[in-house]
Amino acid sequence: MTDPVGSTEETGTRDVLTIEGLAISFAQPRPAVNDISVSIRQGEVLALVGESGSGKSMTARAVLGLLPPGARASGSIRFHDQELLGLSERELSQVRGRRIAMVFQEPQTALNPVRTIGWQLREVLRAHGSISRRDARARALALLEQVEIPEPERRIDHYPHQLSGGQKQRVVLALALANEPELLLADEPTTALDVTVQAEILTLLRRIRENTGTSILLITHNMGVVAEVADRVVVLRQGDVVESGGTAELFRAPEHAYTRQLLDSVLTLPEAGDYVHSVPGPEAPAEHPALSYESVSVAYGSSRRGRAFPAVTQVSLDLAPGEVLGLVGESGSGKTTLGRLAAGLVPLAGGTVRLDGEDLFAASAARRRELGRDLAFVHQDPEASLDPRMSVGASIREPLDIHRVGTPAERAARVAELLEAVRLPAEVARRRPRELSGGQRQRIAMARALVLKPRLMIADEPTSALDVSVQADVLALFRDLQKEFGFACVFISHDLAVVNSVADRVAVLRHGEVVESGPVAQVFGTPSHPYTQRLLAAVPVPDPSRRTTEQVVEANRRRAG
Amino acid sequence: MNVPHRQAWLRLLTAAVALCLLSACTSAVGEQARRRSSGEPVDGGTLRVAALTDLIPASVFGQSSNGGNAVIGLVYDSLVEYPHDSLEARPALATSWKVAKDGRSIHLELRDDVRFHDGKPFTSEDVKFSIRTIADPKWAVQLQRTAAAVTGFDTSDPHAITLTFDRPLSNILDLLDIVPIVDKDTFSQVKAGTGYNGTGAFRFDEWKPNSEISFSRNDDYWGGKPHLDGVDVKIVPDPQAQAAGIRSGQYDLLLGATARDAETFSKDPKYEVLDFEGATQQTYVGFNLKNPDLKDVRLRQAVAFAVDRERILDEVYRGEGIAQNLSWSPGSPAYDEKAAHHYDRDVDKARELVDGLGSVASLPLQYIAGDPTAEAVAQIVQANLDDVGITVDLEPVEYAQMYQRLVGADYDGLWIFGHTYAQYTPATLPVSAYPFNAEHNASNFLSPGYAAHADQAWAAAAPDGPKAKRAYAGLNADMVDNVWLTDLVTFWPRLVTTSAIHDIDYTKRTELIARDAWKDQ
Amino acid sequence: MTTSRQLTRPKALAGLGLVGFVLLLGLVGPLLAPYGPLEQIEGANLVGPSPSHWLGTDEVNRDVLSRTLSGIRLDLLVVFVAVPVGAAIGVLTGLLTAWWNVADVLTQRIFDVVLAFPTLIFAIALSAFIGPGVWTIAIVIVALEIPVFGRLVRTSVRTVREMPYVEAAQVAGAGPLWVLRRHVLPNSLEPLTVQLAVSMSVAVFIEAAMSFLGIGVQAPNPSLGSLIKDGTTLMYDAPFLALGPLALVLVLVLGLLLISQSLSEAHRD
Amino acid sequence: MLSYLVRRIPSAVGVLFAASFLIFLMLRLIPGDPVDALAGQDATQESRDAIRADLGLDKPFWSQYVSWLGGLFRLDLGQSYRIGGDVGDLLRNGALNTVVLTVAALLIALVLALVTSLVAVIRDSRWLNAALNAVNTIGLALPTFASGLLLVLVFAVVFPLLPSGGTPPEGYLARPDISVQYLLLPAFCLALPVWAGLSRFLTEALRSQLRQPYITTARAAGVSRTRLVVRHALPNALPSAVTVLGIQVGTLLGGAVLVEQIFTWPGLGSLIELAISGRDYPVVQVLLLLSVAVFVVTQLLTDVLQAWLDPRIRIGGAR
Repeated sequence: MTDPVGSTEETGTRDVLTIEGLAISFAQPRPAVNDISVSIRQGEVLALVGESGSGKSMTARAVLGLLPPGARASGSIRFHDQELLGLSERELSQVRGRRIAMVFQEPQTALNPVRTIGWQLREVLRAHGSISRRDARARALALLEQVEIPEPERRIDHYPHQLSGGQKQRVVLALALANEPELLLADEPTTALDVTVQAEILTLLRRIRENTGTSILLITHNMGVVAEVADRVVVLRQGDVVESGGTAELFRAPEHAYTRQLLDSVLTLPEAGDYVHSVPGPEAPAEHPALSYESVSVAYGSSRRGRAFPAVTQVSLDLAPGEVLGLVGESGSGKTTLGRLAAGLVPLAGGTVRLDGEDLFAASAARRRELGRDLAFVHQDPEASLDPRMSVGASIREPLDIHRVGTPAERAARVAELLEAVRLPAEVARRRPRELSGGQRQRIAMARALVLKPRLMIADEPTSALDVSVQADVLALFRDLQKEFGFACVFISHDLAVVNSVADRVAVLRHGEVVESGPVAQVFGTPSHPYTQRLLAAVPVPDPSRRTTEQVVEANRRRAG
Repeated sequence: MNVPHRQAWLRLLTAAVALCLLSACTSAVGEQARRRSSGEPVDGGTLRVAALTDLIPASVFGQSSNGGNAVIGLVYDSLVEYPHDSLEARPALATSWKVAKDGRSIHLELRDDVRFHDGKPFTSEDVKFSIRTIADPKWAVQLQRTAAAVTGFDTSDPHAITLTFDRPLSNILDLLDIVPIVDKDTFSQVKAGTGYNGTGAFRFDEWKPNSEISFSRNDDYWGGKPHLDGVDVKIVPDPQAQAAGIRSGQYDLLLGATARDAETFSKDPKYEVLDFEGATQQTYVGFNLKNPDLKDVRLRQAVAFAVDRERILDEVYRGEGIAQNLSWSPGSPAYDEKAAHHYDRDVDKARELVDGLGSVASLPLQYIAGDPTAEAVAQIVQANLDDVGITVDLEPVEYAQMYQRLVGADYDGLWIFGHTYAQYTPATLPVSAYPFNAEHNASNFLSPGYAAHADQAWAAAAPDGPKAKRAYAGLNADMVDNVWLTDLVTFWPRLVTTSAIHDIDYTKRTELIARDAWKDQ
Repeated sequence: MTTSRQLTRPKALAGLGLVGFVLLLGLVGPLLAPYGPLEQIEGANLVGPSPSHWLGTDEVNRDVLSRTLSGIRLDLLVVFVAVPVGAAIGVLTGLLTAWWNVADVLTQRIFDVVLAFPTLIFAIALSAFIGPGVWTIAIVIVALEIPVFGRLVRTSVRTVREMPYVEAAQVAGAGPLWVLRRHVLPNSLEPLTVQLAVSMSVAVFIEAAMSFLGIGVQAPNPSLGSLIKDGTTLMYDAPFLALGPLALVLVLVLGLLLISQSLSEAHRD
Repeated sequence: MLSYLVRRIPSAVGVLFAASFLIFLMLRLIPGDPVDALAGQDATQESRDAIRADLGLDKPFWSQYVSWLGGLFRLDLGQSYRIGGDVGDLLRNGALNTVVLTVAALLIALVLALVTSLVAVIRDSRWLNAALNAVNTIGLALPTFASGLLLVLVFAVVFPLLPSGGTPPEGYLARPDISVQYLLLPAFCLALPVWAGLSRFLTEALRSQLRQPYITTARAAGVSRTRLVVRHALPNALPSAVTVLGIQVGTLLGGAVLVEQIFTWPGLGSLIELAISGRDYPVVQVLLLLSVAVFVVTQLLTDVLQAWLDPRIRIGGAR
């Protein structure tokens, strides 16, 4: 594929950036870019879509010469008529920021933590020509206004840690826009943000393009985001272009199997007004719920020093045996805290937590350990949830070892059994966690959680670190396991669609309180609380014909104002 | 703030520092190096002295230290003075003196033109106070017994004094040479190290503990205005640093050069090495008789025979000294060549003595920690003793504690240390020096015979008369027979100066004298 | 596992080679030495390097090469015995206090106080207490390493106990001993090995500095530090004396530094 | 930030108190009676008792400790047993010399470390890195006394350019040009390991800062490498470097004992040796406590400096 994709279709506008036959190789073995050709037209939003290892980020970095050390790029990257590949650092710095700017995924770390916002904006302005202090400040204020930061006069002297995640990402955008670039490379600019904030940033991006005519190369894995903002889409897989085309056509009639797979693995939410089927749920309530929160509260910080603030306030929820309860909410909503509370990992400030009717926090340490046999915990981060120094088999076996269940041979058999249950080959038992992929590690974590045949599982964002297609697999596995083993589960996720696909009931949390709970189809289908409605509305829908976020943002703004 | 600006500022600073260092400023080293001349004494200049050990005000008269001795030599005068190489006393603050026939009193005429540095005139009361001070055990002065024997002070004439003793004192002139004449009124400053009011050629200016002691010329000195403007005594505790310092032109005079350094400097025309052969000191091996093994004289004799004094003299003291087992120099009335070499190395004899003892337990040998000379001597002694079947364990002890153990007579077994006082009237050694004091010595050796001989020597009217000589012979025999200690080497101070320094003197008690000294300009 | 892999990097190999070289010299050297370390050779006073005395002889006529070879052993003792002993005690106290909060605050304060003394001042004070000698060096090093390792372990216990895999084990019912043995200790190993190598190089310095100040190894016994000190007191007359031992100290410290650097670099990557 | 500092003070004071007690106790456990050293051979029991009473050693342990602490609060450090005179006076001169030496060394180390690590990171050339790395490692591996003697040998004896030791004869201020020359060798010798350690750390810290996303942000905006390093990475690397420097101050004091000996620099290092060997308790305990105080204050200063350099601590997490 050497033909720049789609470059000749519309001749009216000219190409700003043309990438031809780009290949990137590394000294260390890691996913490389084989052959990518892409071009972007004036004022266009082009989405580069792919899962991890597809080479989408490397392609963007190669444009500005920001490849990691040891990477070698070949092919051609032309900006207008200037070849960018092979430019010296000095020549590149003339292009960077001034003509092509870039925005990164993680706003938490993309800003210099020890400099004020204003300083960082001035610094970027000064990188391309001298400008007086006063002019720089005025321009910085204008930029902050442009990215719609409230109270720019005050914010300009703030440090990054004093801003929220969404505000930080706006500042990062302001930095990128400071020198009026013709092309903006945006690398997963909304991935780390909550859905409602994501919607705002996407709207902002669109508005910037409309106001300034800047071309935007948007890198993302989220088909919903693509559908929301992109004019054209290029799908990448393992360093090659798989398919490309106009957003609407591509979503309507994907040609390539991989594109179809990507679109299929996107989870959807019930549409408003969809038929609300009554969830049968667990019949005949058992004498005790598997887990019950009775007006529990949790405080963070030390109450001794009087600086405690509430993380969870007065939450009451019940979980019947064999039921899956989804906890959803944005960051800081207290959903993770609730999960950890059930595992006894955070101190209780008030209320009662009962496991199978027994007061967890009143139990002795030994009794709690006993209760642990019936409880399992799956952590969000597959990187850290397995001891790097233990073999996978030993990790799965550990709970058996702790409780001295069976003979070594029986334990080994159980490990093999579980590996099979999570659909991994038996030989994986001998490997170390770091030899496995994220999806595999999460399966192992699940296997470990199931080894003692628990009656209750706490799963804290078990799929949020995974690629979409992997996530779909893991969720399918989870559903199967749950059916097979019949455990009750608290399933925590920020992703409404994920919860929708696995949970029987759902509780929506906000600022440590439950705003709404009930059967999934009911809550997501006919949300009664305005917050739930807003959450649902902010989720980008993978359908280019229904771009909804603009209205959500408008609604938000009106409410805030 | 702009980066280019800051860089420029940095560059400017660097340039300024470099310039300052390279050209505009004087070199600290260059400033020290003076050109050489010769001939008549010239006035001016400061003598820069490197001293090994600092003044310790609490024991300035007792324990000798380079710093303390410099204070005594420069600031104070004594009534009479021995030249460093003889026992012929010369007038100092006393113009003449006469010992009574019975040896129980002395009358001294004092100078009437002498004033202390603070202007107070010097009188016979000051003499009385000074001798009384030395007699106070608090100062732990070795001649304390002699001073305490002075019981009567006739101070009716401010410019003459008669001292009467409770017993004949053959070494009274030793005492008068050693006792510095101090001022009663300002004496409280002495112990704090804040003021030293004397009559000497230099005034005490300031003591910075552990760092330096500075002196300036006393223009009203009764012996005539000194040539030097002042003296700066720097405390340089490391001999090697002293050697490096004189080479780099920081010092004019070293009080603590090692024998090896002195040897090196003596071959270099840019330096002079001054030998003060009369101010002898001794290095010895002592035995604490409280140690059950060392109670047996045969073991002590075996040690005395085993040590290789010639080797120690040659290799450690670079041949400048005398290898002998007694302390007297050939010029001393008590010198006996045969006795002094009684214990010349005889390995066979030593082995024989050891064999006669049966088994010998391993013994501790203590020496001054951190003193390379003492350490070398100790290691040679250890090897020598090993050759004859005596095992010793070396045990370094800090100087202050070493001295404390000497005073308290509680060494663990053998020890190596230095002593002096053999350069004075022979009676001074057995009645004063801690290792030899017949009444109470560091070895815990007590013998009526030895005490009697010491007493006879002390009472002898003429230090070199026949009566005295008989007592000396007795003392020598005691020392040879009983060997509570055995000398290794008798040596003398070797001061290293640059060749620009002239007429430096040293007292018998190793006090620095600079009243006639001058420096090439 | 990872540690052994890190040790095969070229930098680590060089370090291991240097340390191994000194180790070998210390173990085998004295057997090959031409003279005894304390043997005084008649007439050979401060002789310069020659075929019969490769590194010359010292002030009391001993062969410096033989003394140097024998002196290595003391440094090896300090490096490979005193440091690990201190480290072991420190690790134990760190584990106990950090996990069970047994006198945690008190122990931390004591550690603070011990670490508050500059090493050498601490050594001087201690030597006044128990007298100079090999034991003093050993005690100083052990006493210093206890808080160093105690703190390190404490920090790493606090980090590891927050890890999800520890939580998973705890939720499954693992007791503290189980977690310490199975998770905390193995996962603290890397910083501990880095610190061990650093502490070992520091120990060589402490030995040398204490011997230099006269509160370490005492005559006539040789150690690298005391040999350097002997050499430096005669620097003008016999500059050759200190060269051999000085080179060995450099080699030993350099080797340990290279090992610790490559371990921590690997740790960081 | 102030409350942050205030919170640290009680533990610092606690350390000081614990240290004062430990020191006081340890010194009294040391074998050897100071009275023996002071009283002469022929001293009577009465005069020994008088000396003991004079020193206050006849009182019970606790009352001695309390009266010593009380004296400290009144800045009365007591009287030296052996050396003689007021301990405060004894210390003043030595303290000045030690402070001048260590501060000079600290400045030299700091400036050299900043310059070398900045140059190394900005240039990032292979041979320069290798050379600096080699110099660094040697600086770390060379014992202080070896480097000190080497410096004396080369710059004072073979090429007599600088004094071999001692303090400036006319004080530090009378002739600053001379003073600098006296200070140069000992301060550099003392600075060498600190410089090596610090520059190594700072280089690493700068390199790891350069791998941070915010640097990529700035780089993508076209900021030049020199500015990236000096203006962006350095302020972020400094807080942790300050911690390392704080630890190095302890090393510096320990090293000062050696350097003072080699360069016959009359500071507290030589005084402490003298005082300990002479069982001069009043001097020793003040010196030991002083070294602990320096450490504690350094820690506090480090924390304050860190807070000042890092707005996340200074301003707190309030949004």
